[in-house]
Amino acid sequence: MQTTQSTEPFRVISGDGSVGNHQVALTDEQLVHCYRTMLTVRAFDDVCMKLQRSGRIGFSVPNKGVEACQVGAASALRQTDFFFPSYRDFGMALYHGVQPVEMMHNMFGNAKDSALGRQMPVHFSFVEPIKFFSISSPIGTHLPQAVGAARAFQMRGEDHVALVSFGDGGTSSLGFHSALNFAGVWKAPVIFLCQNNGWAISCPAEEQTASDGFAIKGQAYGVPGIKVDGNDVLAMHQAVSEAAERARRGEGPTLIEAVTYRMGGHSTSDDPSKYVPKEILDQWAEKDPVQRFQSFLKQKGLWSESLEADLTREATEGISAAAKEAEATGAPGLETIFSDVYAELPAHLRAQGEAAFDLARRKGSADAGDGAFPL
Amino acid sequence: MQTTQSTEPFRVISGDGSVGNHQVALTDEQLVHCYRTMLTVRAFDDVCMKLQRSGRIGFSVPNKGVEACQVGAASALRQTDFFFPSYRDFGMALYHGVQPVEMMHNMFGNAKDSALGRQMPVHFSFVEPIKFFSISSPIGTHLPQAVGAARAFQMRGEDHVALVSFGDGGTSSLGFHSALNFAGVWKAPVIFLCQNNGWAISCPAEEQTASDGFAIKGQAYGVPGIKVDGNDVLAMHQAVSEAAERARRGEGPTLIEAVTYRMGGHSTSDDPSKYVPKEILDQWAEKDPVQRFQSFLKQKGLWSESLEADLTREATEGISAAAKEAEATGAPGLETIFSDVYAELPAHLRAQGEAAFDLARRKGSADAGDGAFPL
Amino acid sequence: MPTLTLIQAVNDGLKVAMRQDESVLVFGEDVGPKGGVFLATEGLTAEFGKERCFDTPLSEDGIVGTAIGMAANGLRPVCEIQFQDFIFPAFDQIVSEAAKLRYRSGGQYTAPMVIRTPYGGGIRGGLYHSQSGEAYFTHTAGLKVVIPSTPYDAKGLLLASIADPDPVLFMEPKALYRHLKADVPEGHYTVDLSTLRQVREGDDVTVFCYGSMVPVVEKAANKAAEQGIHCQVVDLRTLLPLDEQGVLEAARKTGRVVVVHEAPRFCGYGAEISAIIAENIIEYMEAPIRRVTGFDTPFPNTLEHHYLPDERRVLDAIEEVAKY
Amino acid sequence: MPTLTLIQAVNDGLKVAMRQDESVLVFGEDVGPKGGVFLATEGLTAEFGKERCFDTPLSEDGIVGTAIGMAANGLRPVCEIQFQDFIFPAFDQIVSEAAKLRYRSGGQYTAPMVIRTPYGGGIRGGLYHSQSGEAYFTHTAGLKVVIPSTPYDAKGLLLASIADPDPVLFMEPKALYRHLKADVPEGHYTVDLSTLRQVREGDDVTVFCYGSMVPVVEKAANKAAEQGIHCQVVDLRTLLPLDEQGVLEAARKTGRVVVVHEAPRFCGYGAEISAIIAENIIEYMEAPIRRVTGFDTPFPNTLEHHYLPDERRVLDAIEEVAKY
Ligand SMILES: Cc1ncc(C[n+]2csc(CCOP(=O)(O)OP(=O)(O)O)c2C)c(N)n1
Ligand SMILES: Cc1ncc(C[n+]2csc(CCOP(=O)(O)OP(=O)(O)O)c2C)c(N)n1
Ligand SMILES: [Mg+2]
Ligand SMILES: [Mg+2]
Repeated sequence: MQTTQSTEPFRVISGDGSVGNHQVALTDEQLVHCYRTMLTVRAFDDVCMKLQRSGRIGFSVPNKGVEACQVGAASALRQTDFFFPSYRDFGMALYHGVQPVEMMHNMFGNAKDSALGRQMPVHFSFVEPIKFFSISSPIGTHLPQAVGAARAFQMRGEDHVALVSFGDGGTSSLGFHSALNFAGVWKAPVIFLCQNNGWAISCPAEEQTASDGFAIKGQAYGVPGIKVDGNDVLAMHQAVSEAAERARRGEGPTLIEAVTYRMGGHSTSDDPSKYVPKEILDQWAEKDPVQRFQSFLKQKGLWSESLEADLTREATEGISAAAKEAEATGAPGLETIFSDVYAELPAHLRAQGEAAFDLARRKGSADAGDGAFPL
Repeated sequence: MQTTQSTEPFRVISGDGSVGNHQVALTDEQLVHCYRTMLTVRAFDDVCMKLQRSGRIGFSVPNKGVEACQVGAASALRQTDFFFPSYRDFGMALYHGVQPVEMMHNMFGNAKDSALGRQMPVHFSFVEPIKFFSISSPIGTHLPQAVGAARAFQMRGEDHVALVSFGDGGTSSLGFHSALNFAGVWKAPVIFLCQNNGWAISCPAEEQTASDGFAIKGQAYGVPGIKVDGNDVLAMHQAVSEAAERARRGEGPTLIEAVTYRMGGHSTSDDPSKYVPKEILDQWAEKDPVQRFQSFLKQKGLWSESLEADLTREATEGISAAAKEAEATGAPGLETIFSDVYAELPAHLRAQGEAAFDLARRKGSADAGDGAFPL
Repeated sequence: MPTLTLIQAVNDGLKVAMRQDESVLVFGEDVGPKGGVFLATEGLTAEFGKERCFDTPLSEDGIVGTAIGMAANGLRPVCEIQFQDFIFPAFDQIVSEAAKLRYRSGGQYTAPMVIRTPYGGGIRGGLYHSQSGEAYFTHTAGLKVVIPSTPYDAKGLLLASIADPDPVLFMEPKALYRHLKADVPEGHYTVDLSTLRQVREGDDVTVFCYGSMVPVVEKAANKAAEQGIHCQVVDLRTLLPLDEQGVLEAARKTGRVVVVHEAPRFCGYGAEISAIIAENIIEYMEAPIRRVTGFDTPFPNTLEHHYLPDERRVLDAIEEVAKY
Repeated sequence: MPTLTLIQAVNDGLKVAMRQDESVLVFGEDVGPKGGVFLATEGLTAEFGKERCFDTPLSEDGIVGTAIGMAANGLRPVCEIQFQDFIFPAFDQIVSEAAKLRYRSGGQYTAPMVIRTPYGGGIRGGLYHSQSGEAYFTHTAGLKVVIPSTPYDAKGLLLASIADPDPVLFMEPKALYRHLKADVPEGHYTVDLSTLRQVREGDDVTVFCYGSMVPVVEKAANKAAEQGIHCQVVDLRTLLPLDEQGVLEAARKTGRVVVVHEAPRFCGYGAEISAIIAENIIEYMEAPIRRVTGFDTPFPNTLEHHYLPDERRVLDAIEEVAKY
């Protein structure tokens, strides 16, 4: 079970799309849905990139290259499980039926955003149809939270699991250490999904840690670690399925290292050409997860030109329509600055809110400025 | 090199005191000095325990059972190395020539205490004859500090090392995670000495982590981990020597797990009978490190009744005299509350100090109360 | 009615909450079989089993971080930080996460939980077993900060905190743990958060205080009364959200204010009390607003009785303000 | 004399320090080849090599903790925390360790080091890329806290901080990074810590501010002047240790005070300014001491311009205080 950097990651789909002796656990419908979701992630990315470049939203994070991690993992879990995502995981939400327009409301930070425009773009929060925990910027804090949520399932005797996703950089965080340690001791039903995409902004994975890969870190906590090809939807599906089954059986947590590559910049504020070696980028371009999955679907006889055209159109039109709707939706009202700080509005916040409205009446409203995010 | 809980710890001295084929790297004089230091630690402990029970000092921590870890490790390092100790490590200072009276000044928190009575007892700080870094109560914070100090040696091209000592409980701290990780990446000349004494106050090592022992945790950071019999002075000496040589050669850090047992309570405020199983205590009593080392010295022909009597008297008298002197030394002056906050006294602290003196003149001095430490 | 010490009242409050609500659980370092280093959790593992009261590894980040996840998933965790001085590894989880979860998710996710921790001096604990760090937390919107000073309040405020839908930092004055016994009703009752306690009526000087300083201020007020200076003593007991109107009323009544806390003065909690008064009712003030606090230094050990505000220092300030 | 933006001045200051003193080194997340996410450290790795300017793993605890050890062992580390919002994992190292090392060792060990970090809003960074957390640190004895507001001060205060024998938290107003260019002398010079900067003279109202709020206050003061209200504007620039006498003198001069900061009001830094005045010279005050601050909420995103104190809000407070 234990794997190291030197070990080859677990893989199901070969470069040519064949799966050899591997069993495919997903139905045809599910397989197509995986593909649809990957294309939707790409479409969402493209549209957001354009929106950002034209100054209509402030920020986005590219997912090119890491689509299979999100989608393969999501396909292995149930809607009753609890997702603790990072900012590069919204494919998981899309897979389980969150509507693009709900995400777009967040990208525009408008009045219909579930977070009422309080968070930066890509910091989603959903409770339906899956519990997709409110994404936080500080790296690593959500790991112990996922362990706590898992322990709650355990205490109530429910067989749900928590999945928490984070990056190679995230393994250096404090939350990684306490979460893996507590989960190991508690045998909590949690899956730690480390997406090793090669970079933490400009810090390469080799400078992030001197360990022999990331899966091996589980040993420090008595948590089994496995290394998986993160560009392979079916390998991801199988690894997460097995981890989920272990967890549901009460056998505790698993650490999964998904080996993948961030093909774009860290975010719309980043210029990766300053630090990413072009040769390596080219190598990884050949391992594109969407291409690989397409080859597999072809071999399975599930792919056709018309399917591709339909799914692409569906995705692009869906996302564009979502963007249009979100952009047309107004900004949250001034009062949303003051609500949700506590369950009940305390007197001092009421007073501050009233003063803000009063000032706006007397002296006009504040200026929005341009405020582009530099990172 | 890599060892696990299931692996037997590295040992040199057998139960009967023989060393088989092992080379003994220490001179006879050094061996006797090790023994002297162990007896001095015991004498210090005994005297402090009595002082605490009779209310003359507020607090102490028992070292019974863990003397070999401290002394064996210290014997492997030079006076030019940098020690980052925990509160149960003053044997290292004694070994290198720190005088008991300097320690006693700290136990009484008097005017001659190097920390001017600001810290609790057993929180020593020395710069001569070794750099024995100021002990801090928060667990784990000194680990990254040791790595930083090691990096300074590295940058200046000096071949000194830093040794940082901490407990089984300390491995769960944030400092452990960041320190091991940074040290691994930097190949810093630092030795991580984890004294696994079975307990973190009342939490047994098995509930501290689910990993297969503590040495294995090095794997998460690319840091070699070894497991050593912590009740064996010579095994400790050898393990730390080898780690120091690696570090001096530029080959980076080592994690050493010293397997030992805390024979007393966590501190004078703790009642271990509430949670320590008597059978286990009895088993460990048979592995007493001082006895074991005595048996070895006997086999080597270095021990005699008269040596024992001399060393014991020397230790006991030395410590008692130190206690007497420290007790007779006055408390630090009121002004020491305000000094050393910054290199220079800022105006607001000058004003606060003056007001305190003024009030004492006008209304008398503050009451001392009894203030016994409950932990 | 049983008479209990403050720490017994805390222990009783935990038991009442756990008996009443299955989702309440208690964890932290040494809170299980040992019962906590101050015995606040004594007997809980025995009564409720180690599923509901248990020890954790030595990581405050882990303790608070997992508590947030439990709270977000239907439990009511009451975790303990052994000494407030050791809460800082959990600072990020408290300030960035627990306090901001409701806001950042538009109310979709919340963290109803309590973090209990003993704070303050008086036990010769030196730099790291004595601190009063309330001001590190009261600047954090989304958090509630509660400090009881009597056995009755300790239990009632604790039960209110456990029932509260928002995260509460519950700081217990360790100097008062065994200070005295007082009547504490059996079973369940609550003391509303964000309400002040009038400790003593008086028309000459208003003294604001909380936690361990309350008995010190009471003694000073008694001495002042002997000189004919009658103090109104107010125990703030919920520091955040504070009953600001109540503070203003109490201050306005006498026009002479002293604020007392153990923590260092600079940017301490007392500064906010002064500032609220200076911002809203400065025209009623007939004297400087005096603060009696710990010094702006780390917490010393041997000299802690000089560091801590005592009756002497409080009385001196009361006299000064009264005469002004 | 070259004209530089504030961030260029920081970059220049780092280079000057590193050229002058071999023991100065710079590290943090993405500060190496990328030059930092705001480019404050651009060109350092190229000029000084990756031994002296390098990236670290993603751990603020590790960054500050190792810096303390370096400082205690003869180096002069200048580390970067990418956003002040992400400093909290290092809170324990800063507050418990760096700030207390000199005290607890009787001066045997010290931590002369600088932690640089961008703070504040104005970039649509939402909850976690916008905070002004100065008050979390200014309550900590042993630490120095410095916030420049001009290119000249940024370089001069940074060089003074690097030379300082005590740990300095150097907070850079990211909203002003590229706000304007101004004259900055070449080579080495320092601006003394714990000194105030008189931004503007005036006899009617005194406005205290720092960092990103300085230009906002200047604009408001200009508008006020058009109405005949003349403001004395004071840039505090070293928040700890503060030049308290200087603050009192400036406040006494006009008897009308406004304090402005981005951070939330409750227990914010402004409270201390109010409290110092109310404690020492309340008899000179002719109006309430008004605070204009961020709201007592987390930092929003879409509505950040409503959250941040702007000219409008500052002017309103000035008018109110002037008329009182
Ligand atoms: C505690 C903390 N420190 C720094 C940052 C700034 N930051 C944002 S993303 C990032 C890199 C994360 O890398 P990784 O975990 O590998 O995730 P990836 O972006 O590659 O998916 C950094 C340093 C942060 N958000 N939180
Ligand atoms: C951050 C922090 N949390 C809690 C404590 C309280 N505490 C003091 S010692 C200790 C146990 C330490 O156990 P271990 O690391 O095994 O060292 P040992 O005492 O066994 O030598 C605890 C929990 C502390 N000092 N610091
Ligand atoms: Mg990454
Ligand atoms: Mg231990």
